[in-house]
Amino acid sequence: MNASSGTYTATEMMTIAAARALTNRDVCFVGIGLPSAACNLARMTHAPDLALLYESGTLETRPRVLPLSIGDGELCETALTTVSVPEMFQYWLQGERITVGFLSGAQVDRFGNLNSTVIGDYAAPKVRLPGSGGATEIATGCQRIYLVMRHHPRTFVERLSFQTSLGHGPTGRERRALGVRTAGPVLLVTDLCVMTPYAETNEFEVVALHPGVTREQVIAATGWPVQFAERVDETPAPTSVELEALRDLHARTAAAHGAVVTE
Amino acid sequence: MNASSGTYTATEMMTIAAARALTNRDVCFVGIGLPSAACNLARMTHAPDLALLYESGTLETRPRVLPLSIGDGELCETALTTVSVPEMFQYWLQGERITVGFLSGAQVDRFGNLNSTVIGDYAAPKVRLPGSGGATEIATGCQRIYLVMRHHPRTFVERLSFQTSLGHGPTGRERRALGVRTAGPVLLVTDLCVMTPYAETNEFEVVALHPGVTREQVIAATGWPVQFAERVDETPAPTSVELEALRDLHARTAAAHGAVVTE
Amino acid sequence: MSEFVTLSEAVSRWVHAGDRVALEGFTHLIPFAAGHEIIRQRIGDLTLIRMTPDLIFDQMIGAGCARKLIFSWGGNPGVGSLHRLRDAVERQWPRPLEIEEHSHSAMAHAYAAGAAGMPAAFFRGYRGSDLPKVNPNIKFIACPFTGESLAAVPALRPDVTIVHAQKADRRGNVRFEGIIGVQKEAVLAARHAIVTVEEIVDRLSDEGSNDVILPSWTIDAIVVAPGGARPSYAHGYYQRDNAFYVAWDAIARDRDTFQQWMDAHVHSGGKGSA
Amino acid sequence: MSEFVTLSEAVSRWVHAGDRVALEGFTHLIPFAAGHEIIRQRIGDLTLIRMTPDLIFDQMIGAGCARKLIFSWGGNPGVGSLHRLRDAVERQWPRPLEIEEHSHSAMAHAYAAGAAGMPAAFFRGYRGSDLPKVNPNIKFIACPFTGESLAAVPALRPDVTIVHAQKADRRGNVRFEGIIGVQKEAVLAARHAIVTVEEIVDRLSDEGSNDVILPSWTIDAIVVAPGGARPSYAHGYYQRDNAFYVAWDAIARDRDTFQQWMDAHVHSGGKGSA
Repeated sequence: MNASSGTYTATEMMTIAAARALTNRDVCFVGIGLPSAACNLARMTHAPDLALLYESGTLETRPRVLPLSIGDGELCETALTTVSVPEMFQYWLQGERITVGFLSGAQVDRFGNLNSTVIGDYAAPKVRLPGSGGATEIATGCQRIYLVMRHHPRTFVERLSFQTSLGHGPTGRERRALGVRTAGPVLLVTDLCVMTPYAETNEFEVVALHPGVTREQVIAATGWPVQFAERVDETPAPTSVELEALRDLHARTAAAHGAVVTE
Repeated sequence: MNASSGTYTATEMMTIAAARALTNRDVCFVGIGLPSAACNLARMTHAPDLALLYESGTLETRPRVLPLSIGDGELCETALTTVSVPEMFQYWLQGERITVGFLSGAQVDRFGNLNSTVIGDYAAPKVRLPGSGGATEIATGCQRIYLVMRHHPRTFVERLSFQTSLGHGPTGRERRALGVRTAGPVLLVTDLCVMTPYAETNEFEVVALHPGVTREQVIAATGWPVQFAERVDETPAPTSVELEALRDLHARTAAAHGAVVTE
Repeated sequence: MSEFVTLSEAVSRWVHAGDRVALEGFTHLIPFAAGHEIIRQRIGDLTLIRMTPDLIFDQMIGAGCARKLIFSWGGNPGVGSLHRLRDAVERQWPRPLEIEEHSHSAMAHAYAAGAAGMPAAFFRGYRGSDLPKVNPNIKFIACPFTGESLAAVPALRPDVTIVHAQKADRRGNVRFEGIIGVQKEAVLAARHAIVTVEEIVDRLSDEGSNDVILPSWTIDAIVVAPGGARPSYAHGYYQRDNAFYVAWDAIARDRDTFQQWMDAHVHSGGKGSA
Repeated sequence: MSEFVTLSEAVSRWVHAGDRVALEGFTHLIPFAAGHEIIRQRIGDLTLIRMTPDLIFDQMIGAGCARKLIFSWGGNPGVGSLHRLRDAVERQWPRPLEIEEHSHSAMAHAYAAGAAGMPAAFFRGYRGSDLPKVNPNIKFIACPFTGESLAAVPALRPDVTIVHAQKADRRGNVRFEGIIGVQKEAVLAARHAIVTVEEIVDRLSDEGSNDVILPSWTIDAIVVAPGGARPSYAHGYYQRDNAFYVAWDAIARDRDTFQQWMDAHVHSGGKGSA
């Protein structure tokens, strides 16, 4: 997935597009991996006051390098303070103090529901995935959910093997029926495009293609008959400021961890 | 209530008799006033490792003077650590980490039930008392309850105006019926005598009279037809070590608070 | 994000007649200055919420601010009664006072449930107590696993919580030290929060700490109010004025001496800031 | 009261075949040394409990210690899969592994409920998730005040909890610093608790602090085990060995390389103490 488009990679475009969605006033519950890169990039560029919380209990952390795990020492050392994990889930997440939850998963469907549990049958799985972690309650406890995932037909699926975390539900209408007051997934950024839910159906549709990406590429990489919005924009290409900040962050991270870091 | 019996007062005898019930291995939830004096006296004499917890969140506190309130700075400054009030009630009291809860009240009945809420009708009280505070859950959450109260017919009553805290219940048999696993009140120390519940009925009966106190005094000071155990001992008089420690404690306390301190 | 404002502005913007107002601080850090400002602004019909009403609610109740009181222990610690509270309950002076009475454990759980976004708190409580007979907000549920009967009370969700803390930093984050009580929960449970502080500092704590800190985005207003917890105390700043707690007994016992004291010490004081 | 003992004695006295054993530490302070000692003593049929199984449970599961796993996220953080866990679930090697799967929020609430002496935890969770369909220990109750459906899970009550901390004092009190995770709750929820520590100190903290400390009387055994959290880390002592986490992927992917590694690094090591 290093298909370079000019002077930046598709992954860089994805991370930068995701970072742009965050504002200086957001309080963000950060997942490890792609979300972590996007959130810290936002903090290091246009949103210096963005408050980042990791489920390890670090409140308003400002890591200088990306953590390998959700509980790296760097997160605690640069935090406003560190609370216990029960407090994090009780007062901060369930207390609905978080404006944005950033999630990813092994599978997503057209309504933004996520699977991070198993591929195949639960009792006799083909692939046993890590499981929910914080995702199940992040998906319902944060005011809004942003999704970041690489586009692939095995990932963007017609039907999830297992619904770990609620998006808009199997028919797109389950949140209200379940009494969930939060908005759920309102943004899905991939390495090909930006998607948002169509208001009437809550089905994710393409609203912007990254520079150089064609509709056909998106259709081929999506496991359901993907819809395009009436107007499809082109994602603005990364600025040199964004690219430099992201590359510096990755370089510092690689130096600090002394090893390859998967993203 | 300063009826001196030889070289010590009835209140001193009561405090010292109560202190003796505590062991070096106890973890004690301390109420303010009489319990606080008894607990700290025990810690300063025969039970130096006695762990004292106050509901303000101070764990294993070692005050040099008696606190006026349950949240005095002295309690925090001399504690192993100080936790939040919700944590104190959740993990420490409800978690059944406490071996002894020391309680007092405005009224007690023969089964060790306590009233600290109202005298008279709840909706139109003759006297509005402070209320439960921690007592209601201390009474059921600690492994054992020790009571310390001054003996008086208006205090030791046939029938409580209001049952704030469960002793052995209105018939002496309610704890088990309510699913309460802890022992409840097993000791009642007054300025006249020591009482424990009779095994078959859970009614408090006199097991020891303080030196110089007669059965008639106890009968006159008790609002129900008080029972005496088959064998009634004499409470050992305060030792000079006990008396000196208690008086030093009170002198330090008076000096520190710069004012009279009710006990 | 918190704003730095005067006490007078904080109270007039965020405390309104009829509100549910919590003033917390467990013996320690009781927000007296803020309570006095509410009295001076004559904000009435309040539902006052506090585990231990203490002198501050005795004063506010005596001044007629309160329509209802939610509490769990209403005494003058180590001294005796709160006479203004008793006068309101026993003789409806200066106005009738509705009370909703709990145990400490229930109040602590109810604040924690409010902070945690729960509709109610569930705990092992009220067994064998008469309190559930007089408080319809105490219910019982059966544990779905063991069948055990467990107490339930509604989460506390104040319209505004007011607390006092030692320090704020320049970004509006606040640190609590010493006996921290239920302040964090009371702030996080509320729709709005006012924090009075002893001082503003550059740095709240050491790197990598587990200190008790509330971020700026959980607070509406920060007011610099040195001594704002007197006659209670602020760990690291000043001691509890125990003599005043003892003296209050005589002041509050009588309606006239109470009103004279209030005129001299509250109504005449604090214009614009503490 | 806690006793100071060797790791070998602590494990042989307090960990028994068939026990429910929690080893907590959220990325930070993972009690690897103690887990290795359990493997060396070949204690089997355990129900292993841990929010994030991590490498330590991958090793214990691969070594055949576990009959059942209670968990909420079973991956190698930042790297990928736990191959021994997957081999046990997908191919029953070295023995079948029953799993009870939760979300982090549920596990955190369940430990807190255990610490609080509750039979169950009640929280706003599992809405719209398939997990309740595959885990009969997830139920729902109606809030007695609002009617809202709330999730319930049984409290976690391990027979023994093992955690690693930075410091104990000579009286056997223990302090945790940095990312404190769910360790306090896991210890307080358990019937017995073993704490391995980096060192013994004279004084745990400053006077009047709110530091995270467990008193001696909540702990059974304290074991001095410097480096006992490696390859995870101990805030203030040593860093996480990220390179080993990455290297583990290749070691654990294959049964033979796994067994060779275990023989060389676990079975040959640690006699009597860490």
